[in-house]
Formats: sequence, structure tokens, C-alpha cells
Amino acid sequence: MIGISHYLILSGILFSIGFMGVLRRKNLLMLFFATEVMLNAVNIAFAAIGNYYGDLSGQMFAFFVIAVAASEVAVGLGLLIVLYKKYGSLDLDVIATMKG
Amino acid sequence: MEHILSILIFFPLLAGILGFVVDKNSAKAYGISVAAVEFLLSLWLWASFDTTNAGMQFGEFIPLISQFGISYNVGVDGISLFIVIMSALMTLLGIILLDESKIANMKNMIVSLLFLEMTMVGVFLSLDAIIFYLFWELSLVPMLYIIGAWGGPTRVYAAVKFFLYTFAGSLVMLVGLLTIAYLYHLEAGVWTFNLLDWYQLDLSVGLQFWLFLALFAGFAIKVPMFPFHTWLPHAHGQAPTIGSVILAAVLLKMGTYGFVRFSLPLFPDASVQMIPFILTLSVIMVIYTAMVAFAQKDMKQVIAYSSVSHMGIIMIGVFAMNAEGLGGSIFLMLSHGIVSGALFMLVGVIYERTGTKIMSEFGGLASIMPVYATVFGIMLMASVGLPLTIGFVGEFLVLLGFYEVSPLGTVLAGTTIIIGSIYMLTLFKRSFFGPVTNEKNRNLKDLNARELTALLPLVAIVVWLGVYPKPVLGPIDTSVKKLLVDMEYKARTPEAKETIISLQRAKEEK
Amino acid sequence: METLVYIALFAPFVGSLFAGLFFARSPKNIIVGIVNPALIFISFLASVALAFHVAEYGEVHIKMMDWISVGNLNIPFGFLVDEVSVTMMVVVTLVSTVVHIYSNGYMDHDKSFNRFFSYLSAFVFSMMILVMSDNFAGLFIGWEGVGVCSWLLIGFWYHKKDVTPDINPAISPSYAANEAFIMNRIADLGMLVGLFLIYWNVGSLQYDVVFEKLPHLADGLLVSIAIALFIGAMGKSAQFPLHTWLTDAMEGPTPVSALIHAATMVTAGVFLVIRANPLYSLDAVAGVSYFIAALGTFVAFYAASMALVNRDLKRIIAYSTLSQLGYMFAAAGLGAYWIALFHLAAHAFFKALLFLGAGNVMHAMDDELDLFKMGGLKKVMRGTYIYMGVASLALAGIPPLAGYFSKDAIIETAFNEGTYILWFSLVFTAGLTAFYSFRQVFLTFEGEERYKKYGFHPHEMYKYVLVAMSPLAILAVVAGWFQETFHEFIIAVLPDYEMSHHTHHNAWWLGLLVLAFAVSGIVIAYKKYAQKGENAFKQDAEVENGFLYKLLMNQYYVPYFYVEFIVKPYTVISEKFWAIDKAVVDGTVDMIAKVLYRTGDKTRTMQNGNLSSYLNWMGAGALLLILAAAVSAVMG
Amino acid sequence: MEAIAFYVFAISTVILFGITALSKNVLYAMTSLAAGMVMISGFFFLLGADFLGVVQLIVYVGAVMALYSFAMMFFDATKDIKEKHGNPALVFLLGGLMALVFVVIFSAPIIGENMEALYPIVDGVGNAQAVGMVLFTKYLVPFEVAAIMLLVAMIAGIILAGKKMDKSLTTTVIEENPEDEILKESR
Repeated sequence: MIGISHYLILSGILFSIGFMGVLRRKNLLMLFFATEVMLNAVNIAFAAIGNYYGDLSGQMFAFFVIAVAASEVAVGLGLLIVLYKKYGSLDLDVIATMKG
Repeated sequence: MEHILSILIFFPLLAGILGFVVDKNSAKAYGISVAAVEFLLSLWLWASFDTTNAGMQFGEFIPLISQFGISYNVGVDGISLFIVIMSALMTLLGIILLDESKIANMKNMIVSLLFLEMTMVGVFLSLDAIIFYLFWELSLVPMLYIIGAWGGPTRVYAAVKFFLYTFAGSLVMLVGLLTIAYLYHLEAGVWTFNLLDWYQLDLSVGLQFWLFLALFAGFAIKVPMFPFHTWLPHAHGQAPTIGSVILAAVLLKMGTYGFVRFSLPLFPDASVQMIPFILTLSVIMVIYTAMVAFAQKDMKQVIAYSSVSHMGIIMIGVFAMNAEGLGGSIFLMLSHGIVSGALFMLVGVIYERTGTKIMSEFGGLASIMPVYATVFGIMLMASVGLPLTIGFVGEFLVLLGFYEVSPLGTVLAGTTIIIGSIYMLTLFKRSFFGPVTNEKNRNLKDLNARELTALLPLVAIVVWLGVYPKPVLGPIDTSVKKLLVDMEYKARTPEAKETIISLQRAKEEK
Repeated sequence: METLVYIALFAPFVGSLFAGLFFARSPKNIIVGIVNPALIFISFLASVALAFHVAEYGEVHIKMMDWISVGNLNIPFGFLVDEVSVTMMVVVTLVSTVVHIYSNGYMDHDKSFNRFFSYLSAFVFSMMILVMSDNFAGLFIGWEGVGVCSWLLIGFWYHKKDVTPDINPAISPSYAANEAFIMNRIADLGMLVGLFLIYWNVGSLQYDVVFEKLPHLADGLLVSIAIALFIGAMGKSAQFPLHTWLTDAMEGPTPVSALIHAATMVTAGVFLVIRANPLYSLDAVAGVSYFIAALGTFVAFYAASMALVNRDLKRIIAYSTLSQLGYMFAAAGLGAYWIALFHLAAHAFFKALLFLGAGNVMHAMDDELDLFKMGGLKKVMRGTYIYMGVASLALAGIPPLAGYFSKDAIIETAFNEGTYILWFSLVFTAGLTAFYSFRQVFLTFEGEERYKKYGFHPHEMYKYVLVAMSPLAILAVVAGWFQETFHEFIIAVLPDYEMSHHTHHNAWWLGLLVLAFAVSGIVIAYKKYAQKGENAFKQDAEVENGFLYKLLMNQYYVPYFYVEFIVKPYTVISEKFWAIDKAVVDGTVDMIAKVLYRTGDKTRTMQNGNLSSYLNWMGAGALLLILAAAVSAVMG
Repeated sequence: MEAIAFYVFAISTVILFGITALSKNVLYAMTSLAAGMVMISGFFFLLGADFLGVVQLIVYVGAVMALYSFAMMFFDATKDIKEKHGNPALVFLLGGLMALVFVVIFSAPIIGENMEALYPIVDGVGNAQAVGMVLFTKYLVPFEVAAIMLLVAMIAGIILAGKKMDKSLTTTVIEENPEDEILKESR
């Protein structure tokens, strides 16, 4: 029987994959991908818990997460384009201007 | 003059604010007149002070934040009265000594000094912990500015060190004060920061211990007790003369005053319990810093370290737990203020002339500047505690009082009269005796009228209070006796009751 | 009578202020030279009047005003004029008057003439407070006051520069002054402890109250008090091991040596013991008293031995002062307080005379002090020769001069007490005393005129100075004749001391024995040092390289020991402490600041502007938070 | 049945997202991301969140992926991207550790048994219907805010991306000093 733990563990693993992607990616576009992975992982967890408790709130949250993700992508991509225009690259090492 | 205390506190503030619009060239005259008025006001306070009344006088009480019991609450008793007068006096004389040609931006200096005076008087007069803390911290600001703006080559380092060090300590103290208020709230159900209310608070010995330590952090750094003293030589070394004078004369006394006003009456048991600890630190302070003073090459540093050494004696007196020692220690605060202030002034005088404070640059000054040497000699003798000078009375009483607590400790601390004279006489010999070794010094001018105006009153006080200390000792004695009676009444442990010798018990024994 | 007391006390003070305030900066002013001695003389007259009054009507006790009054402590400025203090007052003011007049001549050419008189009068004032006070605190005022005046006067010629100890063992006047002051302070601490003990156990510092309650105190306590007070006395009276300052104090002008370091200040310790006689005669402190006597005897011999070889005119007299102080302590320790006081007075006269004579010689010899460069001065300085000869005879204890009566009495006391070791030491020391005194006199005035070789042109002192010295000379001769009068006068306050029958019986041969020692000392000195021609005195290299000679010449290496084992380590430790203060104590504080700075500096690289590394840090932080959440979930 | 579906979806999502996280090629990464999204929607269907599954498909796979692919046209997608990895071991360690922690946490028994549903799923009511009921009652304000947010995001995206559209980003060499104008001015 597939219980909530399975979903949660899967969600955790997916989140970790996304997390790893966030950590290792230097390309901004790829970073966006990684964040999408993380968001989706969380959505699974929301949906699973909502299902487990027989509650709609989980789905609602996931819904809003999707909405936020969509707007994030819209704005984020716009910013990426601007950055690319400016630097000709999306590599974080290249576009870093602040020197600590 | 019902509001004499408020006037004393806020008159310098108002005058300081007005000082911004005073003409640059008359800034010093303005400063002198304001400080003189303040000094006269403080004398008026003395004149109208009821010397038979041991409690707080001229009290003023205005609630500020009533839900937390914070109020503007001031009062004066025999303990604080003379410190206030001394603060006003030293500020006045310090301003008189300022040399207009040497101090850039005299106006700022005057304004800072007047602000500083406000905070100093405020600290000694406030009876509300929050107000006390406020003035306590505010006093750092003008001093920081004075050191940082008119100091020596490494003034910024010294000023920042002074500020951060003392500030760190007083933050711990603030925590302690807030805890006391909280405990009071627990016990009585109301919030109050009124010190006189706090005196009624009965604390367990364990709590007293920790609160004592919290307040100790603030006071001990200010005193400064060993091993928290190292900001002082830096601050003195870099501060301009006026800064050193005020710092040594008044600011250090805030620490010992804090012990007398807060630690003793609030935590009588812990205070008695801590005597060995305080004694150890103080003895180290007395001997160790005196020896360090002996090793100095810089005149000003000798006096800076000697300050620390003498503060050790004051600390011992505070914890003597009898009227002789405690009264003596408060008298010693005054005498140390006057004598060390005068010594710093004197070093400042020679520094203004030669641009150096290194003793090896001098030698034979006595034959070039006889008046200067005489005044220096008198102050030196007061510093080493010669009878019939102001220094002896306090030192004698402190050692006398503490002998009852710890004979061995007194003998060790009493070595101050030996090693104190060692470094002081060595300083005097190196700078004033011997042939004139530095040809540049041959044409030095003796004290001029301005310097004499600043120094002669101090000489007069040194002799006057050395020969006839009664007018000052009397009110101090009255208040100290009351403090001890309160402490003994409040003490919980039998050993504390045993150690604290109030006059009542002394009478019973007779 | 009160007025007389105040006149006696404050006349010197007025003189000091007069000279100090009005003439400090002006050149030599003869008005000072007249007014100051006159004021001291007035003080002397008042003291004498008081002495007659006291003899007639008993003590005068007055209270001027309160000084310190805190808690239960109440110290007034009170003055007690009784037989003891009036004796001291007369001696002090008399010697002071002579010295003041003498100083007119001696300091004639000094540019700080007025300052000298100011200090000298201030000293007399302090000394008067010391002897007249009616309580221990007042005594301490005077005690410290004379210390400061002594510091000022030893260092009077402060402009001289430091030299190595080979050239001048005292290094410089200012160095000697500091040494004296600091060494006295060591003893003062002991004295202070004594005062504290008295206060906390008696509740007062007034002599009458204290002495009344003393017998009721515990034995151990009494011993502590006695020891503590005696430590104070040891400093002022330069007893071993605090004696080295006295010889170095000879750096001061000679009138100062005469007044302070021979006649008055150094006897303050003896005075203290005499004053505190109710304490020291208690059975409980018999041990301490015996120790005082033994130490006194030891110092008497010890100092005399060092005087045997010294070549410095003033230092020899200083050693003899030390030695005589030892005699006084021996008497006081043995309970013969009045004899001690008598010797104190007699000694003051002839020792001051001796010093002033030495001052004349110095004046004549352009401040040269080396005996070996003098000799045969009697031709040009007959008056001085007579004075110094009389003083030396008195010192040596030749009848009928003063020293014979007073010193003989002390020696007799030692015999009477059955302390034969002390007795013999004192007798032997009497012989040494005679020898070194006359060695000095003969080397100076008799024998070959060695000074010519060194190009000196000695001349006699001013006439009026010699006249002024005459009272001392007369007293040095006749003072002993009044022993009985003094005895009757003084036993009103001091415990009487009578020789036992047995001692009386043996008195004649005891006296003869002492006399024999003294005379033989003089004879040997004459043989060795007073001859002319081929028997004339020559320096003997063999003797001078001998161990004993070197030991004595170097003062038993005690000053050397002090320098090596106290002064130098103190300096080194001070330097070390300073280094520790900077490196460790301050270093710790700076370390905290540095750690904060460094942490900031290191972590600054985190803020490198690279989003990726920020994300890494954020990731690590997130992981930590999750871990913390997990752990707390497990824990809680 | 559910188990098979779950494991199929689970394994495929892990692999696909793994490719997304690790691939060097943008195109591969994006494609696998899109496929992964589809698989995720499968979970939603499995969990009875039909509406959410549909939204997932439409929004993510449809809209977001379309956005990404359009955006990619601005960049050079065919090239492998070169990334410097300072410390790959650390990254894998952190990621692995996190996964481990999650696995441990989530495999622990769940304590909050007595939690009560605020908006219970009522049997017999379709999921989309139920969602609609809640969304337009309780979550009306957030929903509207989300709508506005999306609008704002859209406008922002257009404005940001749409400036100087006439300039090609990939083919022309940038001659300007690629430094911030503002930075330049501020110097």
C-alpha cells in the first residue's frame, strides 16, 4: 500500500534533487529549472498531505504555488533577457559585479 | 530654589545648546561663566544642605512612563553632594586651564564639556535606575568626542576602546538593573525603577550574587578595576588635558559611586560575600599598577596608572563595611579627584610648553620652573598621602576601616604608601631634579596667570581639607552611617550582619 | 599657658611661611636670616617657660580643634605638654635656634638661601607637632611632616646630577632624599598598622585613653602593637635594617645633618618608644622590649665598626649618630626611659656641635669631605678645633662632659639588668666610639698638613657663627651635671629607674672600665693619626685591601644587597609587569576585538557578489535549519 | 495498481528531474523538466486532486514551458553550457544529506493523527467542484491577488523582455563595455 510516507519521501528526494541543482548550477536559466523542480516537489507534498487528512487546503496551497511559480517565471525570464543583453551571458561567475 | 537639582543638571545642557550660537572668540569666556554659575549653584546646594539629615534631600519626582514605573527622580545626600560639587569645580577649573591658542575649535570643546557636566551631575543625582543609566551612557558621548577630536596620534583607537569597553560593561549592568526591576515586579506587583523603592526589595542570597556580578561588570570597568583597567592608560595617553582631568577626577568616580549607591544597599549579603574577591582584585590593582606606573617613561602614564592604583584603595574602602572605611573611601574619591585632576593639569602644562611628556626629556625643571615644581610637589605629596594634605585623610580612614575586615589585606594594600611614593618620587626626581639635561628646556616659562588661576584653588583645597576635613566628612559620615544601618537591617546571612558594622551595633557594644 | 603652647608650636610655622611665601623667588634676603632664627628663638623661650610651668604645675593639655571625625573615630588636634614633650621641645628649639643662626653663615653664598630657611623652619614645626601631639595620629602627622622636610632638605641641592656609587655612595642628593623618604615609608606602614590595631581594640588614639586601657588587652595583641610601633620607630631612627638612608642623608647641607639627622628627627623613634613606655614596660611585651635593647646594642656596635674606617667626615658622624641611637634604644628597651631621654638630650647637644664643626671644616675646605685630604687644620681653625674636640670628648664619654653621664648610665643599666652580653658590647663600643671620634678629629686637625698638596686654602668660619655655636659647646660640657635635676623633673611622667644596690656597689669600677676603654681609644687614635714627621699617618694599602676593611668600608655590603636584591628586582619586575599589562591584560581585550575584526574579514569573502555561492551558503543554512528541526523533533 | 503507478511515476520523475539538475545541455534539461512536470501531474491524479493535475498540465507543461522555450530562443540553446563547479563533492554531499534527512524525517511515524480537516473533501462532490467552492469563498481574496499578481508579472515580463527587441542578442557582438551604466555613472 502506498502511504503518505511514500509521497513525502519522494517529495523530499525531488526537493533534494532541485536543491542540489540550485547549489551546483551557475547558469541562471538552469537555476530556474532547479527551482521549478523544488516547487513541484513541494506541491506533491501539499497534495499528499491534503489527501491524507482529507482536506482541500493542501491542494489550495499547491494551486497558489503554481500561480506564484508562473508569475515568477514570467518576471524572472524577463530579467534574464535583460541580463543577457547586458552581459552576453547568464553565468553567475561572469555577471557577478560585487567583489567581496 | 525648590528645583535646585534639576537646575544643576539641566543648566549646563541649556547653556551648552545656547553655546552653539555664541561667538567663537568668546566661547571660553562663555564656558567659564556657565561653569562658574554651575559651581556657585552647587555651593549654594551645599549651603542649604541639611547636614543632620542622612536621607535624600531636595528630591524631585516626575513620573515619565508610569506603567513601567520610570520616573525622573533626583535627590542628593551626603554621599553624592560633594562629588557633584567636585564635578562642577573640576569642570570650571578645567575650562579655565584651556589654552585658546592650543585648542582648535574652542566652541565645540566648551559645548562638549557642558554636555559632559550635565551627564556627570545627572549620574550622581539621579535616583531612578533608568535615568541613572541614561546619564551614565550619555557621559560616554562627549568624552568620546573630546578624546577623538582633540587627542593625540592614536586618539581614535583610544576613544573607540574607551567607548566600547565601558559600553560593553554597562550593557551587562543594564541587564542587571532590568532584572532587579523584574524581580521587584514579581514581588510587589508593580513596576518601578525608583532606587529608594528598590532598597526595600529583599532578595535571596543567590540572586544577590548574580545581580551583584551583573552590576559589577558595569561599575568595575568604569572604576577601572584590574583586569579591566587597560582602556584607561590609552584614554589618558591620548586625551587632551581637559579630557584627562575630567576622566580621572569625575568619570572614574562614577564606578565607585555606583558600588556605593547600588551594590552595597541592594545586595548587602553578596557584598559581604564578595569582599575576598574585591580585596584580591584591589590589592592586585594597588600593587601591580603601582609597579607598572614605576616602569612608565611617560609622565602622564605614570599618573594614569597611579589613578588605577588609588582607585584600588577606594574600592577597598567601599567594601570595608564600616563607617570609617566607607566614609574614608568617599572622601578619598573627592581627594583623588582633586589631586589626580591637578596632576593631569600639571602634566598638561608642561606638555603645552614642550610638546612632550617623556620624563627623560626633562630633568632639572625645578630650577627653571620653581613655582610649577612647588605646585607639583604639593600635589605629589597629597598623592602619596602626606598628613595635613587631602590625600591622607581618605587613605588613612580607608586603611583604618578595612583593617577590621582583613588585617593582611590592609597591610598589602597599605604598601601603597610605599610603592606610591616610589613611583611618584621617581617621577619627580627624573623630571624636576638633577641638572638641566635638555637645553631646549632652559627657557621654559613658569606658570602663567591662567594656569595659576586653575591650580591655586586646588592647592588651597588640598591643604584646607587636609587640615580641616570636617565640613566635608560630617555630611558624608551621616549618610554613610544610615547606609550601613540599612544594610545591616537588610542583610540576611549572619556573617553579613557580623561584618557590617553600623553605628548602632557599635553603640550596643559599648 | 595655652598661648605659650601655641607660640612654641606656631612660631616656626610662621617663619616657614614667611620665608616661603614672601621670599621664595627672591635672592638671598638677610631679613629671612634674621626673622627666622628669631622666631625659632621665641619658640625656644616659650618652650623653656613651659618647662618651668610644667615643673611647677604639671602637664598642660589643650585641644585646638577636631581634625578627623568619622564613625567612632575622633582625632583632634590636641597638644600635650608634659615633662617628656617639654624636654624634647626645649632640645629641639634650642638646637634649631643654633642651627638657624649657623645656617646664616653656612648658606651665605647659596642662591636658595630663603628656601632653605623655609624648609628648616617647616621642619621645626613638624617636629614640634610630633613631640607635642596628644595622640598617635597627631604624632603621625609630625612623623610624616619631618619625613617630608627631611626629603626636601636632603635633596636641597637637587641640581646635582647622579653619579655612580664608586664616586659617591649616595649617588646624588635627590637620590638620597628619595631613598630616605621611601625607607621611612616602609616603617610608616608598620606604624600605621600599630595605629589601626590600637584603634580597633581601644577605640581611640589619644595617649591617655590608650595607655589606660592597654593593660586590659590580650597579650598577643599587645605584642603586635609593640612590634608594629617599633617598626615605625626603626625607620625614623634608622635602626638596622632600615639604616642605610641615614648615611646617604649626609648629602644634605650640613646644618640639616646637624639638626635633622643627628639631634632631632632621628631621635623621634626613641621618643616614640619613650612616649609609649606604658606599653613597652608591660610584662606581656618584655620580649619586644628586650629585642629593642638587643637591636639597639647591635646597631651601636655595628655602626661604630663602620665608622672606624670611613674617610668621609660627615659619614663618620652619621655612623656615630646611628651608634648613639642604638645606645638610646638599648636604654629604652631595658626600661630606663629617663636615661634614654637624657642621653637623647645630651647627644643632641654634642652631636649637633660636632656636625656644625664639620660644617665649618667643609666650609673651609670647599666642601671637601675626605679626611685624608685634611690634617693640621688646627692652625687656621682653632675655634672649630676646640668645639669639635669638646664634642668628641663628650661623645667619647670623658668626664665631666655630658656624654660621660648619660652614656655611663646606659651601660650601667645594661649591667644592672644582668644582660652582660649587652653590657660588654656597649662598653666595647664605647671604646670604639672614642677611637673613631678622635681618629676623625686628629686626621682633620692634627698631623701633617695634607691639604696643601691639594691646593686648599682653608679659613676659619665667621665669628658670629662660632659664637652662635657656643651654647651647644657649653651644654655639651655641663649638661651631664644636671643629671639629678633632670631625673627628678622627668620621673613625674616616666617610670623611675634606679640602679640596684649591687650595681651601686660596683659603679666605681664599672665607670673606670668604660673610661679605660674610652681613654685607650683616644690614645690609640692619637698614636696613629696625630703624629707628625716620620710617624705621620700614611695610607696602608695592605690594610685597605684586607677583608675586614673592605667589609666595613662597604657597610657590610648592605646597600649593595639592597640594590641587587630589592631595587633591581623591583625595577625588573615593574618592567615585566608593564610588558604583561600591555601584552596579556590589554592583549586579551584587543584579542576580543581582533577576533571580531578577523571574523568579519574572513566572512567578508562570503559576500563575493556571486549568486551561486550565496545560494550555496543559503543551502547550507537551510540544511542546518532542517537538521535542527529534525533534532528538536526527535528530542522533544 | 496504485503502487505500480506510484513507482512508475516516482522513478520517472526522479530520473527526469535528475537530468534537469545535471544536464549540460539546456534543451535536454528543459525537455526533461517538462516531462517531469507531466509525471507530477500523474501524482495529483493519483491523489485525487484532479483539478490540480489539470492545472499542473496546463500551467506548467503548457504555459511555463512555452515561456521557457521562447526565452531560450533568445539564448544560444544548442551550445553546451560550461559551468565551473567549485566544489562538486560538497554540493552532492549537501544534497544527499538533505535527501537523507528528509527520508529519515518522513519515514518516521506521523504524530498529528488528531488533526481535523478545515475543508474536508466530501464524497460525491467532484474535485473540481469542491476546489471551486473553496477557492471562491474562503480563498477569494488570495485568488484575486494571485490574479493581479499574474497580470503584473505578465506586464513585467513583456516590458523587461520587450525592450530593444530589434537587437539580436546572439548574433551581434556586443561592442559596449559590458558594465552597468549606473555603475559607470556612479564612479
